[in-house]
Amino acid sequence: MQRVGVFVCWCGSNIAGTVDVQAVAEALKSEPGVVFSTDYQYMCSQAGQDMIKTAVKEHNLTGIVVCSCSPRMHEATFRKTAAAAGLNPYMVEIANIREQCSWVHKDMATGTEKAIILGKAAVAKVNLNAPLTPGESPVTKRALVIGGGIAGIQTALDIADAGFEVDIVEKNPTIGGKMAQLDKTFPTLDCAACILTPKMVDVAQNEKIRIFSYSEVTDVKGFVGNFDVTIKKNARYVKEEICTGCGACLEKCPMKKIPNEFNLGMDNRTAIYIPFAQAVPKVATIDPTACTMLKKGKCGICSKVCTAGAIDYTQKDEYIEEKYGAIVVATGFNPISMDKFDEFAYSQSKDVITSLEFERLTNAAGPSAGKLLRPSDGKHPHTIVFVQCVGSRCEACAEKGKEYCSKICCMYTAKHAMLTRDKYPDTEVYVFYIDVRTPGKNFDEFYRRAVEEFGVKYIKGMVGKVTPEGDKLKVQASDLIANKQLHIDADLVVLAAAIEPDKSARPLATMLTASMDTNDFFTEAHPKLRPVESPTAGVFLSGACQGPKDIPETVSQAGAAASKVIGLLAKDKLTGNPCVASSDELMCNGCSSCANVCPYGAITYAEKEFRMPDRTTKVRRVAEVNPAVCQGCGACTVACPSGAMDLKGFANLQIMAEVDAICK
Amino acid sequence: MQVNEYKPLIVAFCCNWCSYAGADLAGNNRLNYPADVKIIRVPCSCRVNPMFILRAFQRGADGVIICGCHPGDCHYTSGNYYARRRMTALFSMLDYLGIERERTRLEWVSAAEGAKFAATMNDFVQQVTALGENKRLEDLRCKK
Amino acid sequence: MQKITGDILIEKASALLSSGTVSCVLGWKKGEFGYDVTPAVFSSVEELERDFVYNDFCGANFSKYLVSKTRKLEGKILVFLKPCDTYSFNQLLSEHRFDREKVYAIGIPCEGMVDISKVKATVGEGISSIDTDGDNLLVSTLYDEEPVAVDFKSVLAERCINCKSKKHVAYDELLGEEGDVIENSRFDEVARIEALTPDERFAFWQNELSRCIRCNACRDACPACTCEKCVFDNPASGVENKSPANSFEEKLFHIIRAYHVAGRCTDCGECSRVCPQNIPLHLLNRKFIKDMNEFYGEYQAGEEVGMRAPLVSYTTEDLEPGEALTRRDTDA
Amino acid sequence: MRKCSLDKINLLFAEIAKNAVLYLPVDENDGSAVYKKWEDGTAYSNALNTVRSPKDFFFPQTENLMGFKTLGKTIEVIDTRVEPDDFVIFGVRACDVRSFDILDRVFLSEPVDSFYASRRNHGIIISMACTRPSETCFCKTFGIDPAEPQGDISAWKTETEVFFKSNTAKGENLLTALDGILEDCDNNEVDAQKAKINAVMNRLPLKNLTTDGFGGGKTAEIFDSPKWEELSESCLGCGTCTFVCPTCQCYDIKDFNTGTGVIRFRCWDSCMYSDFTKMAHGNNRNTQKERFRQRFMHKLVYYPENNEEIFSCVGCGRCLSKCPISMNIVKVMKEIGGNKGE
Repeated sequence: MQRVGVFVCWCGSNIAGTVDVQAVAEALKSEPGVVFSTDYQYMCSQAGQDMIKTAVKEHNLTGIVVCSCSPRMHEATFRKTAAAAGLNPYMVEIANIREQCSWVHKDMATGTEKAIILGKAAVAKVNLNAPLTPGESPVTKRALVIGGGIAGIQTALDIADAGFEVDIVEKNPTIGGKMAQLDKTFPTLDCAACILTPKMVDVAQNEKIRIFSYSEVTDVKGFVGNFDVTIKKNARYVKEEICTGCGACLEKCPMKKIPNEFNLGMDNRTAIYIPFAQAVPKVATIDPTACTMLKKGKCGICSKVCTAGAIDYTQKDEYIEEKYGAIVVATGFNPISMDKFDEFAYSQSKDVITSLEFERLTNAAGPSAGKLLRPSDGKHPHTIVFVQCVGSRCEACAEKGKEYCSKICCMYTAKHAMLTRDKYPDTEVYVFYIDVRTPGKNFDEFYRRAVEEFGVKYIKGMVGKVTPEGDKLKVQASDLIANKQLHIDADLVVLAAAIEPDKSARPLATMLTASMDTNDFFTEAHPKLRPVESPTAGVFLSGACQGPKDIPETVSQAGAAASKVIGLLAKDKLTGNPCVASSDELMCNGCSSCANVCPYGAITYAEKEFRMPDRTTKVRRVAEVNPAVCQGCGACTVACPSGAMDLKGFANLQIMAEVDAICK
Repeated sequence: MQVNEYKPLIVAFCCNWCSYAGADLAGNNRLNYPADVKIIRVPCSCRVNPMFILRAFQRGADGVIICGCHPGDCHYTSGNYYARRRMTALFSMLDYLGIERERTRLEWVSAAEGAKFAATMNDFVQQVTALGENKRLEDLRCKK
Repeated sequence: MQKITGDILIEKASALLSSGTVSCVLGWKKGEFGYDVTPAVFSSVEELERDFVYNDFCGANFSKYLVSKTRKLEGKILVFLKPCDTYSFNQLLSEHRFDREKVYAIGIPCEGMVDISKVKATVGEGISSIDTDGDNLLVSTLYDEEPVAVDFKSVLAERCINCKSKKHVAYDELLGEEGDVIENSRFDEVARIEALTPDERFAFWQNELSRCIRCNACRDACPACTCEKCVFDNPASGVENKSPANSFEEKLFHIIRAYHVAGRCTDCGECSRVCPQNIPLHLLNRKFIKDMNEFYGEYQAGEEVGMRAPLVSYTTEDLEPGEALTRRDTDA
Repeated sequence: MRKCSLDKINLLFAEIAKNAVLYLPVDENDGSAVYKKWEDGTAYSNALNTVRSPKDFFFPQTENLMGFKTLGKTIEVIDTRVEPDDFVIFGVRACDVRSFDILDRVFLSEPVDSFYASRRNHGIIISMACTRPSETCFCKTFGIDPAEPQGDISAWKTETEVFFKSNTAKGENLLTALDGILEDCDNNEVDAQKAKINAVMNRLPLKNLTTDGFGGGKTAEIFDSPKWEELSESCLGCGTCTFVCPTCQCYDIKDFNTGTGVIRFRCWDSCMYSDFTKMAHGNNRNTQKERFRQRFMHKLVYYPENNEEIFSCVGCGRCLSKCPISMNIVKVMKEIGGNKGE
């Protein structure tokens, strides 16, 4: 039996508003083991923590129960407090009387009664707690960044800058990501290429950074500090180290009608291609679905024209195994498909385009060399309609669009509208919106300029239908403020498509055992306090894979993720989670049930000698858990028929004591 | 005046990563559900031993619900898949023994589904309340 | 009636003992009344010739004994395994419970074993001897002038009526002819109970389990229950109990026991054979087997060494518990 | 001697059940018989004996001794004792009746087990002479006459009638109370019945089994016999023999935490169990051989040594028919005692 101290937190009025905290403290006083019980306004404050420390000394406490907010919030805080008071940090249990009590129950009597029961359960558990000491494991001082967009680039540069090796795995032939496709960036209107390409070059030239382009992660094993990752380098049929990126092969390639992904299919590329001039690595790649040599064994022109001799039609996919201490996910986003939005006639008319396509149309390196021309006839559009929130904030139609706000569309639409009016003052520009959301530094000023200085016509309301008619696009819309229907004959309609996480994120999350939300965005360990960490130790989040983000936000998160990685890699040893499984070898049958269900391969078997009570010796096979590999899920504890396997911190007896306390 | 209304006792085992966080989110969003639900935090739904469930019934629980991450989302990759098989087997056995199947439930609640958590608990409490007291798996010695 | 005689087995065992291939023999020893045979360790030809027997009452499954005997006894052990015993044998090997190298397994055919309580229900108490005559048992009693003829098939043990296999899935040597896996209706009774109303099911099991005296015979005879220490015997487990103090504890023990062997139980039927209270315990184990077959695909524990039991594997498409129950309802 | 026609037996039961709870053997579906509470319509079994012995009525498998109620850190002791109702057990066989003498010597000697004593005081035993002994019967080995069962009232059954004779004041009082149904009679039919039984007894396969080689003082002689190893070789260590035995009287005292208190109860224990009499240092009988030996040494050597050479086996044969591996006291007596019982 422990000497337990109970500390009931008011959390201001958050708890005290619906729970009689004094009554809780008083009721728990008479629980077995409890020698001290009190309440205080904010247990997590310095004063509250000091109160715990003093009580530990004065009452010789061996266990602490804090009745407060969720353990997900402050368990770590109070464990530190316990440690500072000279107790083992794992002698602390939290009764969650805020999130799971005071905030969900309205009645004081009900709340108080439940808080007491939750407190009793915590006391019952802490009475069975044992001091735990975390195990140690070494750290591989190298980081892996998955995704080579601006998020991945920034993270990699920052980690490398601190002196650690970084590998970037990018599924496309070049790094750069979505930002490389942009023209100008809001709200400063500097050219995306001008600020991105120097960073790409930095990456290429950094000795600490390796780029695995045209590659993907196929397997992840291990755990924080010790990941074993398999990277598949797709065959690009060009020897990367030899190719100089001269482009001679591109000129001679006879297959010239391949839709160019980089320009979103608005122009063509060759079968052997370099996505864009500033690509990094600047190496050609043969598209095996388009190349006649690879498909039919006929052609081979690129090989003939390549003076460097870089072409290799026999190249095979290569699998590389590497060890990493930390993994950063920077898999980014894509605009959603417009297939389901027939009302905007996207598939019927070439002149209905997405904002990203608009971005390419206005880009000097784009299909129209920066001139804003209609894709259908190459004519100048005189009336342009921008439609916001296409598939965003789409509450009613979850299968069509997304419930969330894509966050970046308001600003880039303002940018597009402003730039159009700036370059082509004779153009009428309409923007249809639900709300204009401009929370960001200089964002609202930017939007106001578009309206006030550049005369963009912002109309609150949604476009109902776009109908191609002759060379016009008939736009039917409603103006909610004027409360009337509008009919606009537009030359070009630009859809601000919602953005969604890249499709590669879901399988990656499974490999990483990192959790995702229902929209396939990676979940952070804590939305406020640990926004760049995944709940899976050693996995960090950078950029739009975690949620819609603009460039400034992405870059700051990228830096934050990098600093977390640096903090991890700077350690020589990691102290693990001590709440791991362990087997009582006297009870263990060696039957392998536990190892069969262990997701981490943490359990091995050994033949051990046992001295029996009758003084004979018997050799038996028993399970052994590697505490550095075990993540403490507890699957093995239930698979074990003899109950030999138990989980520290969540032991059978502890959980049953909680059950008993709750049910009594 | 309110007559002594029957209040069931519900034990909810919630995995730390998704469902417990989902319950926290329900709290954050002030989504009400009956105080009859008492949550026990476990690292993963695969930590829930059938013995814990029987124990809860023995000690007077009227319903037991196990909540874990959605299939595919387990923090430990596969824990909830094992939990699903185990609970399927156990619940089916309890049903075979004539114990009301409505007293047990397995639900997937993600960390983002505070609303689902509250709704699930409201629904489960209602379902168990309709059944009344657990008589078939009770241990009279534990009666108050 | 057994097709193979004890004499053939004695001859075989004697030869292996004499040649030094094995150092002892796990076999059946004759008792007082013809039907009360006891598993025994024979270490000489003389003992074999004097006491070894193989008849219609040799139901005991020797596989489990191998766990303790291979640890305790020196040299190789000869064990005679009936077809159903071989499944337990494999299952124990899958669980690394004994050293295969220390065992010489001889598969022997089995025509089904007799449940003596069925014989007694027919002829009454006072059996003085039992002989065979074709398809009949000839039972002499203290009270009948002439031996009473009892149809062999009518007194077969339940598990043998529903025999799942005459095929040996493991052996070093096979005596007699190899049989086949049998189409059987062993799940019919489970299905019948499933089709009852919950109240009827509850009443059925309440009646059955209320007879339990917690002698642990089911557990101690079970070849899947080979735990070094059972959770119910371990005060540190938190669930230890020694007697069924009330109906909850009766259920707890039997649910958990069946759950612990779920996916590992080969359906050998020893639990029901040894229950002094004639509780149909196999219907609990079979329920799990039936469920897992239906939910996760056919699986026969012990069919091969090293198989992954349904509860220690999964697919991402598995049924939810509610779906599983509903599906069973609609199937029924 | 009094008698009652079998036609009227239910009237008799009804009369008894007016003032006491009446238990009697009833047939189960599987052919076995168990003691059940008599209610109108309950049929008396013709089976030789029940699977569980009637010791359960005096020494139940679990029995609450006392309770504690905890409130916070305070403990209150609660008397959980429930005074049993008067009860009558009908149809107890001679062997089982003897078992009460054996249990009495344990539970009623100082210090008296008041729980047991109370049940003994409240219970009346109506025995029943055997009509069809089984091959597993060997009560004669222990000097028990199945034709002359003891108890508060002895009874004999023929094809048409049941005969009663009281042996104790309790028994006589009950028979007197049943005067309206019973009629007086002579001993002739009972004597004829006894003769029939004795004739069968001489044909039983175990008729010649003796206790030679056992009894007080034999410890040194047989304790180290190599036969124990052989006999116990296949013992599963289950408690079947113990729990069906009418004379096994070992129990364990355990506490059950109810969440709001503790119930202290006793429950049957078996010397065959590996944790039997486990102490702080561990177990004093570490192998199944030692545990197996203990059971038979107790019945055949230790108990007689302390109880005027009375063996604590009554030859009821339950362990012979119920042991999962058919190992039993007869096989032990034959192997160790050196008499073949032929």
